[in-house]
Amino acid sequence: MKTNAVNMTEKEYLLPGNRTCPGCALSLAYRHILKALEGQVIATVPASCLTVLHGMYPLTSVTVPCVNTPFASTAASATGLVAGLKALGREGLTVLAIAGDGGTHDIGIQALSAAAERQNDFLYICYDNEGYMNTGNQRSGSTPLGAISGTTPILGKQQNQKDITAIMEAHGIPYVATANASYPLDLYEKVKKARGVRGTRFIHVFTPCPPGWSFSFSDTIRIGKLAVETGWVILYEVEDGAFRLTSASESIAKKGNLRPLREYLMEQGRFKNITEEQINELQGWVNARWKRCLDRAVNL
Amino acid sequence: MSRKITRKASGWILDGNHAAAQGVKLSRVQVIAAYPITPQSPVTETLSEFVEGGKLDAEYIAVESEHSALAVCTSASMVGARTFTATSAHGLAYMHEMLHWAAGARLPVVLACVNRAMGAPWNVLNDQQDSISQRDTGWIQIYARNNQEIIDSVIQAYKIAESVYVPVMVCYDGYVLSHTEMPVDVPSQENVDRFLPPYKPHTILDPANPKNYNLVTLANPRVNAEGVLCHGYMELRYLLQEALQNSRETIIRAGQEFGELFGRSYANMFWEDRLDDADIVIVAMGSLAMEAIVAADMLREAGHKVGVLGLRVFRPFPKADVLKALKKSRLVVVFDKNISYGLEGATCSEIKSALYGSPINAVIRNFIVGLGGRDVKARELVAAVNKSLSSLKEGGLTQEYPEWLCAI
Amino acid sequence: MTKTSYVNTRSYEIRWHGRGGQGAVTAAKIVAQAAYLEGYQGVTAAPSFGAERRGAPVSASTRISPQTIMVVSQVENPNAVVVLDHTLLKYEEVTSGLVKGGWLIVNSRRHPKELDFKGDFNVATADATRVCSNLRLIVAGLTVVNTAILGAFVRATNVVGLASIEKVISERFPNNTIDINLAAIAQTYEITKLEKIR
Amino acid sequence: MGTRDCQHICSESSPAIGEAGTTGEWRDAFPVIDQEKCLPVRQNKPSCFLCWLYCPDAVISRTIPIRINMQYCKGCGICAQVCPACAITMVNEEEFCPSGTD
Repeated sequence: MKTNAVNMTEKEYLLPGNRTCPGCALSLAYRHILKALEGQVIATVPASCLTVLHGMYPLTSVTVPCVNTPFASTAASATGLVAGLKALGREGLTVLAIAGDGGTHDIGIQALSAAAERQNDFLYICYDNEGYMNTGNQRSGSTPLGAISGTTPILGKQQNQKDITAIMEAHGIPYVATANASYPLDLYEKVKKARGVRGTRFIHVFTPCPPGWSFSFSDTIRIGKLAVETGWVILYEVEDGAFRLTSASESIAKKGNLRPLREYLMEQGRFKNITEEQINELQGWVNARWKRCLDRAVNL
Repeated sequence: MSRKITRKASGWILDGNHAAAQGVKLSRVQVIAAYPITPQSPVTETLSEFVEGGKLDAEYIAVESEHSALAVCTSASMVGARTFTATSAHGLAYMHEMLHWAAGARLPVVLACVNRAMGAPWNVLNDQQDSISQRDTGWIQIYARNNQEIIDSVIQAYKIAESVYVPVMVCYDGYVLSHTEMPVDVPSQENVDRFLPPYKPHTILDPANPKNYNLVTLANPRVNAEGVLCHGYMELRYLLQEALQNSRETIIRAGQEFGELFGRSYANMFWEDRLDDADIVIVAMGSLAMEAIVAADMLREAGHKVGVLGLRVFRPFPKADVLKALKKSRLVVVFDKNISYGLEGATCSEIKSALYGSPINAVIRNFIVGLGGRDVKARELVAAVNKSLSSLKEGGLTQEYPEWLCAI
Repeated sequence: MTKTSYVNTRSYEIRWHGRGGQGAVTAAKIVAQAAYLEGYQGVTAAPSFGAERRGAPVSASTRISPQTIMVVSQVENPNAVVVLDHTLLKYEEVTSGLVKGGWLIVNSRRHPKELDFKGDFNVATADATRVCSNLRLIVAGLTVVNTAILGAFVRATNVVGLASIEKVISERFPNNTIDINLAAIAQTYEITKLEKIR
Repeated sequence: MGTRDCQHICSESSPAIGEAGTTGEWRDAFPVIDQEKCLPVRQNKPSCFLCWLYCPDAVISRTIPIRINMQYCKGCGICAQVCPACAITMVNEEEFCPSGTD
């Protein structure tokens, strides 16, 4: 029976009154990730918004064990946790490495790539708000072309983001998926499935950021859905090489009602200086990637 | 809100980060590679705005980590470009390998360290553990007490670095200076151009005259193709130490020239406040050296003859100058915003080594203060000095371990 | 030349209290700029250090002095406390350390007497929120009162004049926001109610 | 008073509600539920509960009727935006406190 809002476990692992901004998609995503893992987890978190969500000593707003680690070493830290647990013969816990896009696409990619090549047995989740939001929104490897940030203040970013999920798939790991905080049930199912898989697993979770992207914090869910409806985010999973579109992306593929990317871009202040040329370039990129997904999907 | 900075006739009002960025712009830096980290990030943002707004003709590389930030700078400097990076705490620590490399390669990179506490655990506030932890990497270290000294030190850092071919770290307190606005006189571009000649690299990267840099270097000296006996590894390392030892003259001359051109002399390795008649000396570094002057006032009003030695250059450590300055002191109270774990504050050890073997028989007391942004008030400095005074008789010249101003 | 002692030329210290997004830090900086324009050699303005969250309490400080300011530690005994959001008054540290005879300036529609403060300091109030919402001075959904409250600050303390504050706003704010902010300051100045201790 | 009594030798945190203080004070508007429109209330059986699903701070109870923990609700307004029955509206804080209590 598919999980829904009514039958999903009541137990929460995120306590009220945490330090995230109002309308934070990370807070929403993390809530459902921990529910899907039933709290049977040791998390390792680098310097990031999630560190701030966890709170300030001597308090934390999260009821699972968590090991903070310097920015570049999330996957290495997770590897250490897995090795330690194995050495002590402790089983049944999922080691969850969870970092932002800066900590995954940029400073932490070396440690992540090595861990994936070693097939270290942990679940790595990248919550992607497309910029260094914890330090006030500087551009990252995931910031889109044309987006304003603290370090691309006037001209906007001149390069498009890297496709980290494709990079991770290229490591031949058993489970890779994309998810989106605006589709919590799809995220919940994917984390639950990933929990049962052995080896390195990677889930790329899209988490819109109200202050960073300049939209009002009541619109987080709407912006996240718009990203899928315009193809900026494609919800899929790749299990031992089999590519399957999921949730809204699957229904959009079947109905063929992808909406123009402009509708998504115009909702966000970070794109206020984006040029027509950049919009067209992004639309072309989205269309090409959407087509690749349609060709690969086994469930259409 | 685009910032039209108000400019009174003589000066602007800038926080430390903006002062540093202005210094980089005036120095006509050509390659900037930096990674965001609190509290440094406004420096990278301001420089990005200068570059994108056409106000600074430079390449801004948004690297993926601090380790790469310095790797970009060292190679750009090797090619002959004037380079800059800025970081704090864990960013500086992550650069550690490259800090050694840049100094060993004798590259005049200038780095702004916005001083911040080291983890674990996480703390984004100010102390000087980060730059002090890098004191053995072969970099010259200059500490600023206020935002005027930040912009002035960045400009002088290039003059110094490019004369002695040693990289320079300009350190200033995170938040206490980096995010605090105060009046700053911004020199004119013409005067800075007059002060700062173009960078002439000691390296040649030209296919017409191919040279290879920093290959494997054996323990013993080795003869080259022309029969000349060249250095072994140790000789190269000795030359780096020699360069740091000799850089004192360059630092003082640069400070003098700066004074002649801009009206603010830096012909010193530390700031002296009423040391001439002082028998009690407070030693501090960075913005704490300003607060210490207020403490000295309070102690003077209570009848003590107190002076302040505000350390400016921590590497090369000015032993001879310190010796001269402390010759009349009977009590030296050293406040460290760092701790060399297992021993004492780093400044205290350097002061003791400076006095060793000299006729000065001063009692030395070391207080660890202000770690992780713990506020340090002038009256607390006064209390520490008074406590040291009362322990003069039975305390002995030094104590085994420093005292901490904290709530343990 | 006798060395100026920094002990008795204690600078005039202001502590600002607001919530993230209300512009308390900008207000602190504007007063520092204005004082500098009026010839004070020593000015500093600093935010409270740490992560700011929209709606969460934040504070900032300004120091003004005839000499260069040497004190870098945090403000402990402010001469004036400016409160941009009256709901913060319940926090004890908002008024803690306010010197005898100092000024507490609060953005509130109630008369100082109704706030019944048991401290030996003067109280001034002005409904800057209403002034700003009438002027549609809204940024990202929040009524921004940081310039308006400066009207009440000047009216109560007179440490800096309206003219220099207006000069800073005209030089530093984007053109299309200058007039609305100047109006907010002037209107708030007029409606400020002062209650001096007897 | 020394802090040694906490016995920690490293930064060891324990879970607590309200780590960031009463975040309810951050909001400038708060959610009000119209019980006539709320589906679980109207059908008097567990259904919908999207507001519970989408709340980033887990301050909405999955009960009939729904209760919101006002001490910690940050007033983001997501529940109002996702409610299919438009049963939740955001009300400005100012209007909420009666003229007397400032």
